[in-house]
Amino acid sequence: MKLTLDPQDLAFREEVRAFFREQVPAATRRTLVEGRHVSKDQMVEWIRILHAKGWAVPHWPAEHGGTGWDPLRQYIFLEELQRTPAPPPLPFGVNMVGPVIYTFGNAEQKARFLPRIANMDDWWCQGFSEPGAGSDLASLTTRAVRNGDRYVVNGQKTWTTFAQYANWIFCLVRTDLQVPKQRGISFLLIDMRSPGVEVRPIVTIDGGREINEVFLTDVEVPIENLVGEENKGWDYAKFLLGNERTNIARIGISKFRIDRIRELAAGQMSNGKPLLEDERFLEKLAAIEIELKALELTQLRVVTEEAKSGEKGRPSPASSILKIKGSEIQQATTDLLMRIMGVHAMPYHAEPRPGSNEANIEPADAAMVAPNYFNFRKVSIYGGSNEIQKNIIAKAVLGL
Amino acid sequence: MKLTLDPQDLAFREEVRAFFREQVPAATRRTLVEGRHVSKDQMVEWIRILHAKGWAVPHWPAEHGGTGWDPLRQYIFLEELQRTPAPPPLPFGVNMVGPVIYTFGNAEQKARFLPRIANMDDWWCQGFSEPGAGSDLASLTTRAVRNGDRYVVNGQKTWTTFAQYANWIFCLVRTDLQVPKQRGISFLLIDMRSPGVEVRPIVTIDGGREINEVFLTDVEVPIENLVGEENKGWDYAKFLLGNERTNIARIGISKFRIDRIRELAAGQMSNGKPLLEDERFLEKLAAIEIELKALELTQLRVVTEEAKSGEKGRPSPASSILKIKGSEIQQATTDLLMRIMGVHAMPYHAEPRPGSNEANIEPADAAMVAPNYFNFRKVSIYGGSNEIQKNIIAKAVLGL
Amino acid sequence: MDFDLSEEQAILKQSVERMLERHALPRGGRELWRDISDMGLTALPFPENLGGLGGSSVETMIVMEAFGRALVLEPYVPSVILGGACLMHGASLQLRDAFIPGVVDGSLKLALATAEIGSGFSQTAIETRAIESAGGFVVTGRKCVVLGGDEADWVVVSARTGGGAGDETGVTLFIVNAASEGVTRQLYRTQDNQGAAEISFDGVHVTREHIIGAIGGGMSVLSRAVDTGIAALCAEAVGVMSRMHEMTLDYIKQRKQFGAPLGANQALQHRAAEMFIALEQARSMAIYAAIMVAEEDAGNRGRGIHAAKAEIGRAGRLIGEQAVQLHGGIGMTSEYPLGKYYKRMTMIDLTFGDADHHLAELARKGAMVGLL
Amino acid sequence: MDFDLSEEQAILKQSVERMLERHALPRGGRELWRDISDMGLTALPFPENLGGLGGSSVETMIVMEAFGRALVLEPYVPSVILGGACLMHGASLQLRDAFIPGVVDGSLKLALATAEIGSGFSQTAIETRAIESAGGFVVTGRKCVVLGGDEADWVVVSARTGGGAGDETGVTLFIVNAASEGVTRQLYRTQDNQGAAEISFDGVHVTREHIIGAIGGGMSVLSRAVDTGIAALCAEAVGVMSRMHEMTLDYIKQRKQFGAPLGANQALQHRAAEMFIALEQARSMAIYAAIMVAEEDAGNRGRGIHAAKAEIGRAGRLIGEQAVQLHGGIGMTSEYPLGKYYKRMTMIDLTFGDADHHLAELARKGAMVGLL
Repeated sequence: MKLTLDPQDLAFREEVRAFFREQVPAATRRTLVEGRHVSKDQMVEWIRILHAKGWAVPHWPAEHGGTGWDPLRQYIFLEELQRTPAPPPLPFGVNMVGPVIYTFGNAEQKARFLPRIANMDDWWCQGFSEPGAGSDLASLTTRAVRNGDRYVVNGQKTWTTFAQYANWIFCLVRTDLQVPKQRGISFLLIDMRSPGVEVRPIVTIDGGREINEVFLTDVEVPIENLVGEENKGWDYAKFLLGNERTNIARIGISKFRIDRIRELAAGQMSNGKPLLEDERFLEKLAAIEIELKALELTQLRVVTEEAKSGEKGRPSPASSILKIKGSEIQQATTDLLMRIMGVHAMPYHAEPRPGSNEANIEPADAAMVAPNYFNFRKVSIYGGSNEIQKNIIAKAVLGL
Repeated sequence: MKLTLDPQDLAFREEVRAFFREQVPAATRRTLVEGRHVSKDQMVEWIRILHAKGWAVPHWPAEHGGTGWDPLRQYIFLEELQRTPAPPPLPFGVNMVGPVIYTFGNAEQKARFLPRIANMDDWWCQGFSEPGAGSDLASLTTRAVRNGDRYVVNGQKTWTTFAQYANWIFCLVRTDLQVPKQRGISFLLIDMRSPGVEVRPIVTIDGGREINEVFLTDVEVPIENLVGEENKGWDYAKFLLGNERTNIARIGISKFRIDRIRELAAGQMSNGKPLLEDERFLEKLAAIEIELKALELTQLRVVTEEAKSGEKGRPSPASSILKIKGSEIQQATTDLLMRIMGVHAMPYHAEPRPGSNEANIEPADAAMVAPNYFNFRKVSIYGGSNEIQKNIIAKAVLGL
Repeated sequence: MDFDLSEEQAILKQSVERMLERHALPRGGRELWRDISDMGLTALPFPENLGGLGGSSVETMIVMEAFGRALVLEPYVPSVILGGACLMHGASLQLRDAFIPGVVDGSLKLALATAEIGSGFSQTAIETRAIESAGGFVVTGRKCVVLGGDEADWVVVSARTGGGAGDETGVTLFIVNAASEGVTRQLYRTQDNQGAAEISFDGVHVTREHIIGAIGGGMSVLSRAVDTGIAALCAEAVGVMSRMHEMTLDYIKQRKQFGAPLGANQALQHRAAEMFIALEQARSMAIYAAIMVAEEDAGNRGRGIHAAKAEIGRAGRLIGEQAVQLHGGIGMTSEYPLGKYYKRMTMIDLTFGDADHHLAELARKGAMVGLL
Repeated sequence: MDFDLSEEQAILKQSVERMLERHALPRGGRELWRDISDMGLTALPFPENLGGLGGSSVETMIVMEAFGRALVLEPYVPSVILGGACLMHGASLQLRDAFIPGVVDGSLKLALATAEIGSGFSQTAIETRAIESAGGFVVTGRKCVVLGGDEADWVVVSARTGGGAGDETGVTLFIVNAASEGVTRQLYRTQDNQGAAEISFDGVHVTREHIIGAIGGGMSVLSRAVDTGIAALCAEAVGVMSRMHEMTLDYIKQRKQFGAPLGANQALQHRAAEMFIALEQARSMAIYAAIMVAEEDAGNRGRGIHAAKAEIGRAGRLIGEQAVQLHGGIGMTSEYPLGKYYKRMTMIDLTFGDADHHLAELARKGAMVGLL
């Protein structure tokens, strides 16, 4: 056992920390600190800074631009990035479709798509979920019918994050109706500018516009956009969903938010003194910090085991712990952040209209605390709800 | 709506309160305050005091010694009794087998058993549970075979509370193996002094000797000890188990224990001042008190509805709430009581050996706090575990 | 003792529910306010000799639960409950005669302005000051999140006339015309779409006749008004929670996944049962609030209200969060009505102090010893 | 970074486990102590130049987890961990030479006597006094719940030589022969069957040579010893919890009700998953305790230990209570081994302060800002 980081890893952490401190554009960092959404331009600008450094796709194979870092360094990198805070690379390109393409795609697809993902020339979104298929993803009904050198796709995808910014979508589509549901699914890459693709926003309860419905009506997709083999899409999807879980605990984001909680609590008064000196408040904070510290060590145990076993991208089923506890902590921090601000969390701060000179509602720091609290209810729902995760632990880990 | 007690009910409460204050033997009250078990003699003495007042079986029909109180007064009576604290009448006689006998028994059985229950001439215990049948009570296997004017009974009962004191046991026994399990069960009254009845204590984790195994080996039971009809025992058992739930919330006991918590917290020091003045302690106490106040009103809503509908003894399925919350509060209070005493809860205070002049371990008030905490884990298990109660709510109330 | 509605109460409940059904979600706007007034609900808590209906805290509870179920956004609590309580329990006869008829017929709207930046949930840690001046006082300060403050004609505002921040004495209540010189309002909607405002008082002149309660003794009126408002919010919250619970049951019964309704999962069944238990406990505590708000002893009343608000906040959070969780993605969308109820519940928790605040206050005051 | 056992550590773990298997539950008694000593475990945390094995906090963690899984009742923590830490971190060279060899070979047992009636979980709110006298001090006071105090040959006792109740300074540690004149012991077993004693010191004379640490500066030694003891208890608790979790899984897989294993109930599956999560989080915090206990900065070390003990207590309570609940009646019986683990876990929580105490202390010290 070596329970602390090696000097080389400590030095690596200093290096990435310094890089983030110096290179994250101030306005972008400020946007994240205040709990607002970064714009498309901010995101692209930042990813290109990362890419220039060679750090846009650290976990990819070296020949496609990866860094060769072991899982521990990948984890340190992401944690520091989140904690800065800096915008995390969009998972749809770098963690989802990218690895599917370099693992199952053909040479042309690799050459065509991978460099554009790394430099964010393309913005990818994910076309998996459908209105009728929630956790039971394989019951999807979007159809793709082969017609010469194209597929004709009809159906509807939903919960599609940032589809409004995307120019590409990777979709699971049904190509065979005659076989059990998992066996008739294919993995298609679809240009969002194709005729018949329509994006409609879904406004969430926090007033945010992150997610969308995507309607596909007689969309023609060239067969060269099929990844791997027809009807093998479910295998690629499972591979992809396995990757999705690697950074699910979001330790760095929670660390950042705890910093933010301290910052705001220092400025809020309670019974004549700053909230940050109130022992009851500190107890609530400490209870979260303890869980987070435990989760950080749990995460490091998973990561170092992964590094040893060499089974990159195939986290143990125990990583469901990371999802459950990680989401609980994220929800606890957004909740506490809202409660710090008390009644000041109540006003809805509408986006200022262009050209408006309306004053902010004070304190401005309170603007996003309630929307963030509402928005973060999603983290225990998406990517396999916490109930699904407990099913996984019960069956795969505990043998029940 | 009339949200407070009528003057007549308030007067009634004062009357029973005064009676308990004056009539509960001081040593018996002290035994309960300290969380110890009352002895058989103390129990019988107290029930005879109650019986002399005409209050031993208040909920029974008037012809068998009942008081004619409505459910609200019965509730007030029991709550005050528990809060005093005084020993609650043993349920096995007055709430279980008594009502079964006056509802389904024949005239001889009524005349023979009911007066002796009211005066505690008999000590009854319950022979329902078996080692192989937990929550699934109807899968019991104790057999009773008719042989002339007697049944010959073989089998084993378990979790039998106070069997060591009892001279009678009421049992569910299987009299027909050929029918579905609920339809071959009969309800037998068995004299514990019969040859073939053997009682073995089960020591619980708190070191207590409340429960027992009862072995029945070729026990001969006269057929006049069959209640109602042969093979109809399951109906009587369901009736009985419905009655068992009426006072399941134990509001009065929890109120008493909160009084006791305050009493002991006043004497324990924390950071140089009495724990009772420590706001963090008071917050924990207040959180329990709030739940208890809510539960008291929930209980009163159930009780007054029962009083109106006239459906005595058939509480609504929502009474599962009373069981779940009542047990949670009982467990929270025994836990808090233990934590007040801190390290002093750790010594195991063995019962003093007869003639021993060994000194008590100080503080003596701490003697039973850990055993009581351990012992009270049972309240979320017995009488239908809290998991079973949630199943009942989901199905019977929520229609899931 | 009887927890069933009387015949009159049952009729009240039915009429309110029927009236509300005629309005679509979100339930707000001029016409709804007219219907609320026409039905006499604005007259409900006032005594008959002042044109009111003489309703007790029980009638308020019945109406507020219906408002909660229907998600009414109109400023009934700010104007009728909070403004009304200030007038009833502290105002001079002249002020009552001047204001109550307008509140009763709905033509006049009031609001209560107490919170400030830096006051937390305290009513006494305020910096707004009123300085004596010819024939009255001059009020200067800034009030935050004045619910109903956007439409209010008159605003009851708390200001220090003596003592220091946190002192119980030295707080005075003034009723100020929102159109007075020196009053500026920044209007907005809250997260749950109620109308509200930040209100600045910049040397606003108020006559002595517009003081509610004693000079320096405003806290007794204010705490009673706030207690009354909290009791009403508790009942509203029960309406909100009961709808969230119903919607969740409907959803998990009907929505299928892996070939079976979601509600076939025992884990979700138990969650629904836990929500049901929380709902019934909250309902009991809303009843308790209706009992305790009528207590004359301010200490006992306050502790009872703390207990109720703490339980309501706790239950509301559990039910709201689990309702969203059990709905999954659809519960996160603004189009589906659940989210509106969830946001309303969250805002009720934050109004006049959240569950943690009230639990801490109750502890500070010795917890519940000796309470009914 | 590497959380796997090294080869030597794996061998240590295996040997300890094998040795313990040779003893039946409950695992206590003279023979077990001899085996523990013969294996060198009593030598483990001491440096090699004093006859020890030079084990770090990691080796202690490995041994203690095995002790927890096997439910060892022998006074290893009181004598080797607590007594040893007092000697190592505060005693003069003479005292070390005099005592460590006996502790190392198991022939000498120590105990640490700090708690008193009225001290709560505080180490400084003590009333035992030591007054200077010819050539030493005279100690008078009464110590409660001295774990291992029944068999201890020598007792390290904290007493005030200056300052008032609650002061950090003015506490002095003395090592006292349990057979001294004026020492009386009331022996008993704890709820979880450990040996313990109440120990009274009635004018007990102790020489200056038997002071551990500086006069009036005992708290720095004591807090380090207690932190070391807590880290060991955290590891033991993980062993206890892991056995309770395993027993529960075995039981619900095998026990049938209504024609199916209990474990087929999704509600119980989720409960078991929640217990598993708590166990893994607790395991992580036992590792954290092993990291932090080696910190030289007393403030950071203390906060790290507070965090670990709080998490362990919380997880242990959840796992213990739910293990009993999922077992049903059988879990309540003293014959079935689960209850013994549950009681051990509960007592670990109460030893040196329960989860609530450590959370409050951590908060008082500013929570976890700046900790590794």
